[in-house]
This record gives sequence, structure tokens and C-alpha cells, in this order.
Amino acid sequence: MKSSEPRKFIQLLPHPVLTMVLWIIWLLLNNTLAPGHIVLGFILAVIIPLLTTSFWPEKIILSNPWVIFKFFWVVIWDILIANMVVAKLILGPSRRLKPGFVLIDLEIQHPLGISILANTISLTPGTVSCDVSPDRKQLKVHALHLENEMDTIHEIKQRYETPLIKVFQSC
Amino acid sequence: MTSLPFLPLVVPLLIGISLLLIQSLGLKHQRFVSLMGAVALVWISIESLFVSLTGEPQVFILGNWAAPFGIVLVLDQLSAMMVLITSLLAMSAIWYAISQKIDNKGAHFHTLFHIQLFGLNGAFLTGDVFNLFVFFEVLLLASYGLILHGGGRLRTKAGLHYVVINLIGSTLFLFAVGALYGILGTLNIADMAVKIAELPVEDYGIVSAAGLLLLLVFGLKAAMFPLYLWLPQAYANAPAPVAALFAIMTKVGLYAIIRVHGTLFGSTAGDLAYFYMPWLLILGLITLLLAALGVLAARGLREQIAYLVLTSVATLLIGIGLNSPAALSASLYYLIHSTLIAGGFFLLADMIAQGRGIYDDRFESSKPIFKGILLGSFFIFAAIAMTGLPPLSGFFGKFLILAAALEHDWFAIIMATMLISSLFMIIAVAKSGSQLFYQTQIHQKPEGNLFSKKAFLAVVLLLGISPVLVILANPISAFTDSTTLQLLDKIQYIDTVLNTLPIERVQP
Amino acid sequence: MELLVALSIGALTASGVFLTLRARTFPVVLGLTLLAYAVNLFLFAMGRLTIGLPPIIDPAQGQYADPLPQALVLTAIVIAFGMTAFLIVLALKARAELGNDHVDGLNLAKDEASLDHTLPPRKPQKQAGKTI
Amino acid sequence: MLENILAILILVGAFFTLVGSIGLIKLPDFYMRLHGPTKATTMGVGSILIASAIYFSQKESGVSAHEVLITLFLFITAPISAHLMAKAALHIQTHQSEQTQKK
Amino acid sequence: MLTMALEIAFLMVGLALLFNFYRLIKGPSLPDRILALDTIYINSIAILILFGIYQQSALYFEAALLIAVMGFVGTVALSKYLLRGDIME
Amino acid sequence: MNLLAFNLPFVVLLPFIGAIFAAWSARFNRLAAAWVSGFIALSALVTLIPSAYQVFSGQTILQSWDWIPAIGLYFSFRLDGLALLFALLILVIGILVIFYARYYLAAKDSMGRFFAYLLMFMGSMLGIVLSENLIQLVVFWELTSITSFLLISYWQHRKEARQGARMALAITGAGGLALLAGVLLLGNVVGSYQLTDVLASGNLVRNSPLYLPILGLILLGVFTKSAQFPFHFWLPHAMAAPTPVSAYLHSATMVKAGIFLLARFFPILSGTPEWSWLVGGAGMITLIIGAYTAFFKHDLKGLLAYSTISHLGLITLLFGFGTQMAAVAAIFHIINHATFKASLFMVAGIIDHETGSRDMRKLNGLIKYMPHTAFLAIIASAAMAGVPLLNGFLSKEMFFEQAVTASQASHSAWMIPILVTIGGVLSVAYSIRFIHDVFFNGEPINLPKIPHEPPRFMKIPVDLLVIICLAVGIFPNLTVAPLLEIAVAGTLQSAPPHYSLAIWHGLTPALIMSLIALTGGILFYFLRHRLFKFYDQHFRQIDARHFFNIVMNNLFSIANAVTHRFDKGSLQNASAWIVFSALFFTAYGFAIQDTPLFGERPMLPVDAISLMLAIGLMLTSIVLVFIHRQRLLTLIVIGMIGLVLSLTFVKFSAPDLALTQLSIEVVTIILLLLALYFLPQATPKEIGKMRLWRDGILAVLSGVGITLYTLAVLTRDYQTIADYFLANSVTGGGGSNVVNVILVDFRGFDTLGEITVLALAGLGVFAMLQNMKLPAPKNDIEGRLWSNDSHPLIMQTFTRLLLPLMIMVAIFIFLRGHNLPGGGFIAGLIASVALIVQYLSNGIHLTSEHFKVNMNWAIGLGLLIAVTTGLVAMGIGFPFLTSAFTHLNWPIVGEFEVASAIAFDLGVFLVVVGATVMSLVQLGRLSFASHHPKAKEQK
Ligand code: NA
Ligand code: NA
Repeated sequence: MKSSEPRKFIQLLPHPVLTMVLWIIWLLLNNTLAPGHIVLGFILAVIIPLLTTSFWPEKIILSNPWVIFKFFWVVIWDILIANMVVAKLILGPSRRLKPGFVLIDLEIQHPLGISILANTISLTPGTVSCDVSPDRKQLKVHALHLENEMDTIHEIKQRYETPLIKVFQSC
Repeated sequence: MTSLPFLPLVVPLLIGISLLLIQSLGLKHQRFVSLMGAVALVWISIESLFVSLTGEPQVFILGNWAAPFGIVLVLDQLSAMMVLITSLLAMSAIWYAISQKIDNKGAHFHTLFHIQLFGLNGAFLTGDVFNLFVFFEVLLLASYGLILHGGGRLRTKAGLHYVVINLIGSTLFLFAVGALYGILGTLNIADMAVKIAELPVEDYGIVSAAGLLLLLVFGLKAAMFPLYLWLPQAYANAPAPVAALFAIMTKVGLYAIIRVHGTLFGSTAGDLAYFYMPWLLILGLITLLLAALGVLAARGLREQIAYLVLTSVATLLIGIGLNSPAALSASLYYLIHSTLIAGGFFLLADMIAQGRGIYDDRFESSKPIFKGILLGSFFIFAAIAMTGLPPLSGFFGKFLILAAALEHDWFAIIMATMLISSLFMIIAVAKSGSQLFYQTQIHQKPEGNLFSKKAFLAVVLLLGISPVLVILANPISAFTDSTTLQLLDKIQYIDTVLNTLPIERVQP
Repeated sequence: MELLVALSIGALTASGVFLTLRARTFPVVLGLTLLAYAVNLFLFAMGRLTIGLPPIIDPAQGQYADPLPQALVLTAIVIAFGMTAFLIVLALKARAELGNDHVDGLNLAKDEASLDHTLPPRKPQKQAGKTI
Repeated sequence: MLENILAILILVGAFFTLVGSIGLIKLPDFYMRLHGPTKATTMGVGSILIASAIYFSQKESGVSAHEVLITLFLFITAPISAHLMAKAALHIQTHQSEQTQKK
Repeated sequence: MLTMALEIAFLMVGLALLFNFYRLIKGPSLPDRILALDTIYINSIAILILFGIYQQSALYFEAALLIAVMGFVGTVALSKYLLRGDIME
Repeated sequence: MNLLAFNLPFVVLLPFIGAIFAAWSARFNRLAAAWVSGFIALSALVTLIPSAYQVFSGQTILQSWDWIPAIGLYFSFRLDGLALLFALLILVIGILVIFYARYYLAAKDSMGRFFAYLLMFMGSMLGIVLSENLIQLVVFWELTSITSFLLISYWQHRKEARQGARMALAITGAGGLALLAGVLLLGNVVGSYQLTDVLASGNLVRNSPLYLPILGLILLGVFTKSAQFPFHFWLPHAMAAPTPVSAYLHSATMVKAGIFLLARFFPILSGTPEWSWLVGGAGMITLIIGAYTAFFKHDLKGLLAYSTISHLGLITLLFGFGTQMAAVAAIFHIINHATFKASLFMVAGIIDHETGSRDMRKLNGLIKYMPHTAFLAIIASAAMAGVPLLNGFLSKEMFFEQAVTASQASHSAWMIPILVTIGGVLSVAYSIRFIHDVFFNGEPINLPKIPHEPPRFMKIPVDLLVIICLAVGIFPNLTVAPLLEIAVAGTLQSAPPHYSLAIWHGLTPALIMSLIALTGGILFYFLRHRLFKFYDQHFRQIDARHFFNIVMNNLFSIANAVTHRFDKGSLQNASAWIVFSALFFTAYGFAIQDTPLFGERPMLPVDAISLMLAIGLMLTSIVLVFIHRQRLLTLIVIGMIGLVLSLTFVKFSAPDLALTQLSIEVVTIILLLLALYFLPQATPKEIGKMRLWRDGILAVLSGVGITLYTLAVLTRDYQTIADYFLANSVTGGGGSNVVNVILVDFRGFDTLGEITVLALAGLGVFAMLQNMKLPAPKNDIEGRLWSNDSHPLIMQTFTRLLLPLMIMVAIFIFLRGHNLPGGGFIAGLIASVALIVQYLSNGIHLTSEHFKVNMNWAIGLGLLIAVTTGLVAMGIGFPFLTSAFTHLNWPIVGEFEVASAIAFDLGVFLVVVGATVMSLVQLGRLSFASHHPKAKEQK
């Protein structure tokens, strides 16, 4: 991850998505839509990525906005479900729980993709991602209650990894 | 409003900052700036002293907020005197550090040194208790950096002890200031004095406890029994110019006692007036005896000087604790003497140690010292001055204190302690001097030729002040007399501080 | 409520004092940190305790907590942090120069032996739950 | 009406917060305990934050949306924390419950 | 209604805190304790937000935000210590 | 300019100035120092002579200048008969000694140093005798101690010289301090330190309740200096000095200083029983012990030393009689003793010089080898023995006469003549021994050199002195009478009594005593062999030096024990003392005031969460004590305590504090984690149970104490200046966050100091970590190797996101700080954490590549901005840090505030970021250097 490739000119918007996000964050932080803050927020949202651009050497281009949107809502829903499930498991008798570790072979290769996948797994029913193998080919997941290892793996790959691969395939 | 009280603060701070910013230009430039800064500071200090002599304390209200709301700087004769002593010491120490190339033994020497001066002068000039705390921290942290400058086993150990002990002290300081604020609701020294004068009796306990706790904090800085344990090794192991500057460090504590306790629990404090004084006297006497024994027990010259510094602190504690104008004035005279001479002695000790090579400053037989006669003569000179033998300033300082003690009930004890401890010191330095200079392996060649005439200038300058103090004893003691009068005039101090008004703002 | 705060200050002070008096640098640093907590809380409490009256000028709010101790504590917190940073690095320096982490540089071989982290790496154990 | 929604959000939030902590004391090994705080607590606090957003939007004239920021932040960081803690636990071979299925 | 809900919520979160304290002190493993600390941080956010509603003051938001950020950073640092010893290499 | 207006100080100071010249001149020519010294001494003598005439005509000359008049310190001089007598002795014998020393010193001895010391000593002695002010007298008194130390230790490579010098300094220095005390008291009683006033206040002093202390202290000075029993033992050891020094110090000067003082204070202190007992008693014992011991010394100079002690005892005894006639005898004997003893010392020096030995068991029959010297020695010894027609006889006769007179004073005084006769017997005996054992008694034994006469000029001083002995002895009225007359007048401060200097007074008791002494002395000498044996058996062991050494060794070992028992070099010990003192002082401070512990102010009600948090805090604090040995665990617990503290701040209306505490907390934990890596992971058990108990008790007492103290304050009401801040924050400071306005405006100077502290911490850390090397542990405490995954993927990806976000938050917090919770500090800390997190997840190396800001610069710039903001105000005529603010109205943006305080806060921000990041990253680099030793070297 070296950023040594010479830049001929400073791009004004190295990371447009980041700029958008920061702009929104500024307005959220100030809890306002006052014109002054919109201007100031925009200026900051442009400047900050420029200042921190060296930490973001690679471009992040998110394609397939629809997939992203769908993925987002799936995850939100799963989080709600996950909480019910986990609440039940926690409040129920813990002797009946059958915890276990699952190893998932990863197809997704983009680091950010792997990370989002790991996060998603942790937020959704009964699983917490625990470790990524050094070669980034395997993800170790702990399940609070493991009925069927294969099903869990399948569901994770199907529900989360596939859409994420689509999102990150272009980069 | 004159800005003179502020200059001794802003100059070292700006010099310190510039030194940091020009670091990349190399040591040569830093040395020049550092030295020029020190010279400028001496000049400003002399100016300040002259201005202070015009009578009223000079008040500088920072941020244009009048006391007690804003922080004020107060330049009176005492603070001007302390600032001048500090700058003289600093100039000599910097000169010495440059001549002996001590400043390149670690990073940021000159920056730390000037910021240390900022802290010291701040402590001397501020009129606000919490601001005093802040400046204590500034000068302490700078001193931490300086004491460790260059590193080494013993120095690190001594530095660690010094730092931890002072951190405990800082904590206690805050407890005391907090409690005082909790009752008095103010932080300005003059205003606190006003509030204490009107204090309801049921709050006496808290204020008195906080007052004694604060005394302890200042006593820790001043190295009063039983709080002086940080001092001997810290001074003995600090780099020479730092040790020289440290001669003023203990005096900061004493100054704070005179300033803060003298004002808060001074003549205006009703039943609480001077209630802390007996403790100064008792602890001063104990410190003196123990320190004199320490002088006897020292294993090396620097350690011995450190204990000698301790005896001077103890003498000052006694002088202040005598609680009379004459004694206070005498103490101020002795303070000037003891600080500058101790500084010079530390530098001299470093030159002696260098002249002895691997034998360093340990009291053991060594090869002859290069320039032994010159160094030996100055050793005798410094030893006479430090132990309080005639005809140098140490004797006159002690004599003035003793003369003032004649009126005190405990005169016999005070005199006996002071004289017996002097005897111990004489015996000790006679022994150490003879071990350092006489007990040499006579047929050996001297160790190297480590002697820097340039560096020696600093020693001469500082030690040379002793005869000046003797010859000009009359004008100087007249000065300390009038300083004492000014110090005891609490009403004037309080009125001047609280009635200095901000400059009218013109609203845009 | 004042009692709770006072007791908290007391508890922090007590354990701070005890740790400050220990023989190794690390507990001393922790002890001083605790003492700093204690004194900051103390200083803060000296402005008396008020609930829901932050000193942010607001026409709707008639009363305010005493802002001065808050400002003082803020200063004190930052200073204490600077001191801690310095001290902990000094502790490292002391370890480097003195060869151990005893505050007096004493080499107490007996108690060091059990803690020497240059022990050869152990073979992985099945039951490694109870760490430290 | 709004007040009821707020009350429910608050209670639900507090409930899940509590559930997370119950998991923390009740479950037999670290890896299992990890699930409670990661999900339930995050969710619970999120719920309370939403309540706050609604409350302040209603109390003051404008829209109070900054609570969303914390909520999002929590949802992004909770799994990372959990992941790192689990990774550390695996590395130092923290005790696993006897119930854990062996492969 | 709202006040009652808040009071109950305070009790529940307080209870949660108590459980967290228990885990923090009891352990047994270091990850357990880090987890307990992390949870205390997050519960504190809840307390602050609830307190803000209770006091009808928006002044607690920044503190809650910072708790979230700092809690995360702390957990990351502690976990990395367990992993590598050297957290900044 | 009239020289006679200031010749006295000139006489005193001339030798001091001359000392510098002497030392300097020796660089060119070995002998130049001697010539310079002689010239200086002669000049001083010549300068004194005009005044001497005045004194002989009955005047007392006073020359005075102000020094510190307020405390009675004047630079003032007095010349009366007594002073003149002593000044003449000092100068005349001084010139002779200089002359003698010029031949005595060997080629390898440093002439410059010797004569410089000698001149300084001469000046000090002159200072003593010529001082009108008593404090000034004490100054010179102590100067003689110091200069005599230098002279005695002149042959510094000799152990006896060093020891003898130190002994002399210790004893005489101590006496000087006692004298100072006595003079202080005396001055206090009289109301002046001027001799003229003091001498006029005899009755006042003798009737004062302080008379006895004054007398005791002054006599301590006298007895130590004049080697009176029991302080006599330093003198023989001072014989390690070169003989010219002995001749000078121990005949006419140093030891006579005490005698001078006795004479000086005679009019005011004498005449009381206390005086008689103390002075007379000490004199008598010294007289006999000295004489007795002298006889048994085999060393020539040893014999002379004890004889000196004995004669000093004699003079002291005379003063002790307290009568005017006794004083006359004392003065007379001072003169005589100075002459014969100086010559005898010089003779001893010649013998030593020419034979290489001073041992009388080896020196025999020297009359054959050095008849001239022998002749001189015989006459001088005879004078010492009190043989008629020599000066010693005259004064000894007067002494015996006074002893007889004194014997009638009281019932028990009949012993006095008997005792002094015994003294006389002994004195004759040792005088005979000096002559017979050295110049007769067979042949020399094993002398290092073959004896011969010394150089001619070396004998001249002795010749002169012996001539004086004879002249005075034969023609007292023609020679010494006028001098004695004025000296006595000066001593008594009144007209001298009638006395006779006739050689023959008839067959008086005194003459009989003299005859007994002479015959008894001869007899005693004949019995010497048996006596030596007896002495060896019974007295050999009694060596005063031995006793002195024991005292000194004890002093040093007590000093060592006390010092190192208290100053153990233990930090724990030092800290415990501080804690103890703090507890004691606070409790004492409260207790003495007798006020109620608590006030009446009502307390706030407790709620559930607060209770829970407080319990959590207290429990964890206490638990911490028990788990503190597990270091990582402690950090986790500390994290929890810091959080609870922040919540407390929130609860009690201090949002700014909460924000600061939160950010500082995490930075602290990271810092401690960074450091912990290089420290042992656990704390070993402390062995001392007692220490744990001690610390536990101190801890509990501190906890209880501070709890009570807090409650004591919190239950009381107070008036505070805070209202002013609340009222002026918006209008005067331009901000509604009062805490922030205090920080950047009302008390901005505190903040400047505080960021200076932070900057210093950063710089200090940087300086300390330079070149530091610490081994990086390969495995954790359980012995596990560290994980290979140095930068976990998930952490790396997400924390990069955190950076812009947290910077956004930091800016947000910064900008709102003046009006709402926030400000430069908190913003700075948040930005620091943002950067630190990058280092945590990406590592030092990578992050440093991305982020190339010199933190030294950030610190410097931050401070500069803060200071400059303050200075700008000064530039326009306001005090430092005076703030200004205004409201601007821009299109679109709307109204906003611009305040100078924001610039100040920016400085704060930069320093916080700079110092924090620098400290942590420097620490991080330490491990980087440990892992990659070469990486550091390249830098
Ligand atoms: Na989490
Ligand atoms: Na590191």
C-alpha cells in the first residue's frame, strides 16, 4: 500500500463519496441546515479529504447503487431480527446453547468488502466474525447457537457476500 | 500601567519558542539566540528592579480584566529581586553550558532552559494562586527535562524521584487551592487576603488546614524537613548549569511562602495572622541540623554542595520564621547570597570534577588536578562563602539573621543550632577540600588539561558577587529593609492590586 | 449526593496514595493518575454540586454552576496528562538506564525472576483462559 | 401519541441494553458473551438515540438528527470492536465453553 | 408517561451497569474485561441520552458522541495490545 | 590626603593586597615572593609608626567608616597601647619570620603560595588586634583560623599536615563561632559593637543576666585559640607546619590572639568569681599539663609546642587572678614569650633543616657542629626557664609574686603558689632538656645529614630575638618599659598600677619559688630516664589526637547514620513522608481552630444511576489496590474510572470537563499501553509486610481525611467571583460558554501556561527517548508469541474512515467552543486521537509516510500563535491577551462572530495536537527501533 506514485496535480475531489458523507456529517453534527453551515460544511468536506488523501491512496468507486440500497435494507432488517433472536437466546437457558466456530471461505477480495462482510456478520443473527486469515481467504465466525454449520455458511455467502462482491467488483 | 512586570515573562517564552522554531538551523544559532535572550533578560530585570524601587507595586492586568477576576502580575521589590537573581544565574549557566558544550548532550536544552525561566519568573510575578500553580508546573516540567538532560544512571534515578515527589506536591497544591477557593471563592492573592480578613469563625478550620497544606507544598519546593529528600541527589546529579539554575528552585518555595502566606496570613488576617510561623522556625531548625549532618556525610562534592544548599534553605526558613522585619530583611540578604553562590559553586564543582577525570567529584585520592591551585583557591573561596565563614557574604547573611534573632524567645536554641551546624559544615568542607586538592597522588601527572577559561568566567562572575555583597552590604541591606517594609505593608499591596483598573475599551 | 462525591474522592485518594507508595514505576504512575483524578474531582466539587445548570449562557436558564472551578479543573486535567506522559516515558528511561523498573533501581533478583519476559515461548496450551 | 412512541422506544432501548448486559454476566464463555453487547446493547442504545432524535425534533422547532450520527457510528464500530476482541481472545486462547462444538 | 418510562429506563440501564461492573471485576479473562469496559462505554451513551431527555437539554450530545468514539478507540487499543503487545509498530 | 586618617585599615589590608602580589611575583622569581612579603610587612610597620607616636603620647586612635550602621556594624579600627603592642609583635616577628623562611623553604616548595598565605595570616592578625568593631574583630578572628589552616597544611601531601590543619581549624573555628555568639550577646547587652562603648560598660555587662553566657562563649573563643585545657591538643599537631609557620603562629600571633582577647575584655569581664574560676582554672591546668607533657616529648617541636601551651596557661592564669598587677605581669610575659619562643622555634627549624631530624634521642652533641646556633638556643632556653638576667626571669618573677598574692584571696588558694612552683620546676626541666639533649649528651645518632651551621642569614632573625631577650632581661627599663606601660594602660583602660621592673627585689617569696623551680628543674632532669619509663607506662596512651579522632569519627559516622537513615535514597520513603506530613498538617491545621467539622448547607438528593456509578467507582478504586500487580488489567479498570469521572462531570453541569476527561482518558490509556509493552507485565510482590501496612494505613487515613475535608467544604456556603464571569462572558468575552471564555480570555494566561506545560511534556518526552534502547519482548507474560497479524485488516479499513470523520468532529468542537461545550483543547485531543488511531491501525512506518508534519513545528507554531494573539493587543495599547470580538454579516453565510480568542484557541489546538501526537508517536518509534534496529540508524 504505497502512495509513492507521483501526482501531477491535486485532485480537487479525490473522494467524492467521502466529501458527500462529510458534508452530511457536518450538517448532522451541527444539527442544522442554516446556509452558513451548508457553505462551511461544503468547504470542510472538500478540504478534509484533500488533507487526508494520503491515507486513502486507492480509489473507492461504488458501482451498483441499487445493490447497495437493497443490501442496506436487508441488513437493517436482519439486525432487527438478530436482536430478537439474540435476546431469546440470552434470556433462555444457556445450557441448551450449542456455540461453535465456523470457517467461511471468502470469494470477495476487496479489503473494504471483507471488512463490511465481517461487520455485517457480527450485526446479524447469532454470529460474530472473529478473525480473518492472514491470506484473506478465510473468515472465522463464532455462532452463539450453531444448528447446522453448512446452512449458516451458505446463508452468509448468499445473503451478504454475493451483493458485496457486486458492489466492489469494479475496483 | 507599565508592561514591565510582563517583560520578564514574555521574553524567555518568546526566546524559547524561537529556539524551537529555529532548531533546524543548528546549535550555533540556538546558542546565540539563547545567550542574547539571557542577556536581554538581565537587562530587563535590572530595569524592573529600578522601577520597583519607585515605591508602589507595579500591577499588570492580563487580558485587561481587573483583579480579582483576571490574572494580575505584580512587580514589587521582592519579585524584581528574585527575577534579577534568576536572570543572573541563568546568564551564567547558559554561558557555562555553551562553553562546556553541555547543551549538545541531549535535545532541546536551550528551549527547556528559557521556558524554565518563563516558569520561574511567572512564579515570582504572578498575583494569583492558581496561576502560581500553573507556573510551578511550567517550571517543574522544564526542570524535569533539564535535570535529565544527557541521561545516565544516577541522573535518571534522581530525576525519577524528583519528578514523582513533585507530582505528589502538585496534587497537594491543588487540594489546598481548591479548599481555599471552596471557602473564599477567589484566587487572587490580595483578594484572598481580604476574604480571610472577613472570614467567619466557623470557616477558620478549613482555611487554616489549607494554609498549612499549602505551606507544606511550598516547603516541599523549598526543601524543608521532612520533605527535602528529593533535593540532595537531584542537585548532585543534575548537569552543572542546571544544578546552578536549580539554586533558585528552592528559593521559589521560600518566595511563595513569603508572598502567599505572608499576604494571606499576614497582619490583616486577624486570629490567623502568622499562625504558620512557628512551624517554619521549628522545621527550619530541624532541617538545618540534618542538612549540616548531610554535609558531613556527603560522598562527593556535588552532593555536599546540595546539602549546603539545604542548609541555606534551612537558614532562610529560620530567618523567615523569626517573624520580624529585621529577620525578614536579613533573610532576603542571605537569599541573594546563597542563591548566587550556590550556583557558582555547582559550576565550580563541575570544573573540579572534570579536572579530576575518572575520579569525578568523589572524595577520594586522585591524580593531581590540572589548574589545581586556581580551582583550589576558588574552592576555598566558595566554601567560605557557603559555610558562612568570614569575610564573605555568607557570614554577614548569617550574622544579620542571628542579630535579628536576639529578640526571639528561642534565641539560645536558634543560635546554638546555627552555630553548631556551621561548625559541622566547616569541618566537612575542610575535610573534603583536603581530600580533593591535597590528598593527590603527588608524583602522577595531572589528568588531562580539561580547563576552559571561558567557562570559568561564569564561576568567577557568580562567586564574585559574594565580596560585592560584603562591600555594598549597606546599600543592599537598605534595599532589603525597604523590600521588607513593602512586604509588610499588606494594605498597600492589596489596595494596589485590587484598585488597578483596566484600560477603557472603545467599543467598535 | 455530596456524600457520594466525597466518598468517591476519598476512595480515589486512598487507592492513589497506596499505589503511589509502591516500589515499581508502573503502579506509581497509576497511583499518581488516580490522585490526579481525585484532586480534579475535589477541585471541581469546590464549586459546589449543581445538576442541569451548565455554565452556558442561556436566557432560559436563570442559574448556573460555578464556571471557575471547571476552568481550573480543565487546566489541571491537561497538566496532569502532560505530567503522566512525561513520567511514563521517564519510567521507560529508568528501566533502560537502571535495568529494572524499581523506583530506586534496586535489582531485586528474586522477584524479578518470576516476571522475566524473555522467557522462552511456551508451547500453546489448551486451557489458557486464566491470563495474568 | 408521540409521547407513547417515545416511551416505547425508550423502554425497548433500555430493555435491549439490559439484555446485552445479562448476556454479559450469564453466558458461560467469552465468545458467547460477546454476542450480547455487540447486538443487543448496540440496538438498545440505538433505540434510545432515535427516541432522543424524535424528542428534540419535537421539542425544538427544527429537526434534530444528530443522534443518527452516533447511532450509525455505533453500528459501524460495534462489530469492529467485537471482531478485534474475538481475534485477541482467539490469539490468547481464551477459555471456550465445554458446549462449544468441536470440529 | 415519558417521565415514568425514563425512570424505569434509568433503573434498567443502572442494572445493566451493575452487571457490567461485575464482569469487569470478575473477568475471568482479559478479553472479558475489555468487553465489559466496552459495554460500560456504550451503556453510558444510553445514560447520557436518557439524561438529556430527562433534563430537556441537548448539551449532552457531544459527550455521548465522544464516548462512542473514545470507547471504540480504547477497545481497539486494548485488543491490539493483547494481540501484538506493540500497539503502534 | 592625610594618611593618618586611614592608616589603620591600610595596615590591615596591605598584607591582603600584598598576598596577591606575592603569589603573582613568584611566577617570575622564586625569591621575589619573599622580597615582596618583606617589603609589604615593612611598609605596614612604617605606616603604623606615626600612629605609634600618638599612642605613646597617651592617645587612642579611632578610624571608622559606616558599613551596615543600622545593625551596628562599622568598618572601624582602634589603636591603643594593647593593640600597638600586638601589632608590633605581629609585624616585627613577622618580618623576622619572612626573612627566616626565605632560607628555610626548600626548592620544591611553592614560595608564592607560602608567602601569600603568610601575608594573609598577618593581615588577619592585624585585623583582630586593630578592630574597634567587635563583629569586624570576629571576621578577622575567623580569617586567622582559615589562613592558619592553609599554612599548617602547606605541606599538603603529608597526612599529619592535613590532619593537623583540620584539627586546628575545627577547634579554633568552633571557638570563633562561640566568640561570635558571645559578641552578639555582648553587643545586645551594651547596645553597640564598638569597643569604645563596650569597654565603658563593664558594670552593665557584669550585672547583666547574660553575663555568664557571654563570659562562657567568649572564653570558648579564647581557650580554643590559645590552646587552653581542654582544647590544647590541636597545637602540637599544628607543628606539622613548616617551622617558620610554627615560629610565627605559635609564639607571637595565632595563639596570642586568644590572649589578646582576654586582655581586651579584661576590664569588662574580669573581677567576678566566675572569671577567676574559669580563666584561672583553665590557665592553671594548662600551665601544669603543658609543662609536664613538654618534658616528655622527644620531638623538638613537640617540646616547644607543649611549652607554648604551658606558657599560654601561665598568661591565662595571670589574667585569671583578675588583678591589675597580674595583668601587668601577663602583658609582660606575652612580650617575653613571643621573643624567646620565636627564637626557639627558629632554632628548632635550623636544627631540623641542617640535620634532617627533630628527634632528641638522635640529636646529641650538636654544639660541636653548630656552636653559634647552640649559643643562641641556650640563651633563649634560659629565658624560657626563667634564668636571671633574661627577660623570662622578670616576668616569671612577677608571675610568682602574683601567685603568692592570689594565695591570700581565699581559703583554698594556698595551693596556687605550690602549683605554679611545680609548673616552674617542669618548665626549667624541659628547658634543660632542650639544651642538654640536643647540644650535649654525647654524639648524634643516625642523622640523615651531617650537621653544620646554617646559612648566615638564617641566623640573623634568631640573633636579633636573642638580643632582645638579653636586652630586656638586663635593661628592662631602657627597653620594654614604655611599651609595657602603654600596653598595660590599653589593657586596663586606665592608668597602670605601680610596678617595678627591677631585676633584684630582695629575697621575696617569688625569688624563693624561682630558686626552687631552678633546682627542682635540674633535679627533675636528672631523674629523666626513670621518668620517661614511668611516662611511657602511664601516659603514652593518653593522646589527645586519638581522642579528637574518635570524636571526629563519631561525628562523621553519626552524620552518616542520621543522614542515611532519613535519606535512604528510597522514593517510597520520601513519598511516605510527604503523605504523612500532608495528613499531619491538614489535621493539625483544622484541629487548632476548634471549628465545627460540617456546616449547614443542604445536600442534593441521591438518584439510582449516580449511586450505582459511585459504588462502581469506589469498588473499582478499592479493587484496583488488590489487582494492581496485574498491569494490563489495571489499565482496563482505570479506563472505567475515567469514564465514571466524565459522567460525574456531565451530571454536575460540566460538559466541557466531561469532553476533556473522555478524550484525555483514552489518550492516557494508549500512552500507558505503549509504555507497558517495554515494562514487566506484572508487578512483583513486595516483601515488606510492614511497609504494606504503613502504606495501607496512610492510604486509608488520606481517603478518610479528604472525604471529611470535602464534606466540610461542601456543607458550607461561599461567596464567589464567578458571578462576574457569568455576567461578563457574553458582553465582555464574546462567548456564551463561560468555561471557555474563562480559559481563553478571563484567565487566558493560565491556559498559556498550561499549553506550555504540554509543549514541555512533548519536548521532554522527545529528548528522553533520544537514543533510548529497550529490548522489545518477544512474547507476552504467559510466554505466548505475539500474533503475526500486525495490522488486522478490519481495523485498518475502518479506522481510515475514522480519520476524516474525527477531524470533522474536531473542527466542529473547536468552532463551537466559545459558545457551547468544546474548544481548542478538546478539539486538539480529538484530532490527536484521530491521528493516533491511524498509527494504531496502520503502524508508524506507513502513517509517517502519509503524514509528514513536524510536531516540533506544530508545538512551536501553536505557542507562537497564542503568544502573538496576546501581543497584538499590546501593540494597540492594551494589556497582553486583551481580547476583541466583532460580529460580521456576510451574504448567504449570515451573521457570525469573529473573536481574537479563537486565534488563541487555535494556538491551544496546535500545541495539544503537537505535544500529544509527538509524545505517543515517539514512544511508538521506540518499538519500531527495537524491531528494526537499522531503521533508526538511517534517520
Ligand atoms: Na462494540
Ligand atoms: Na510501538
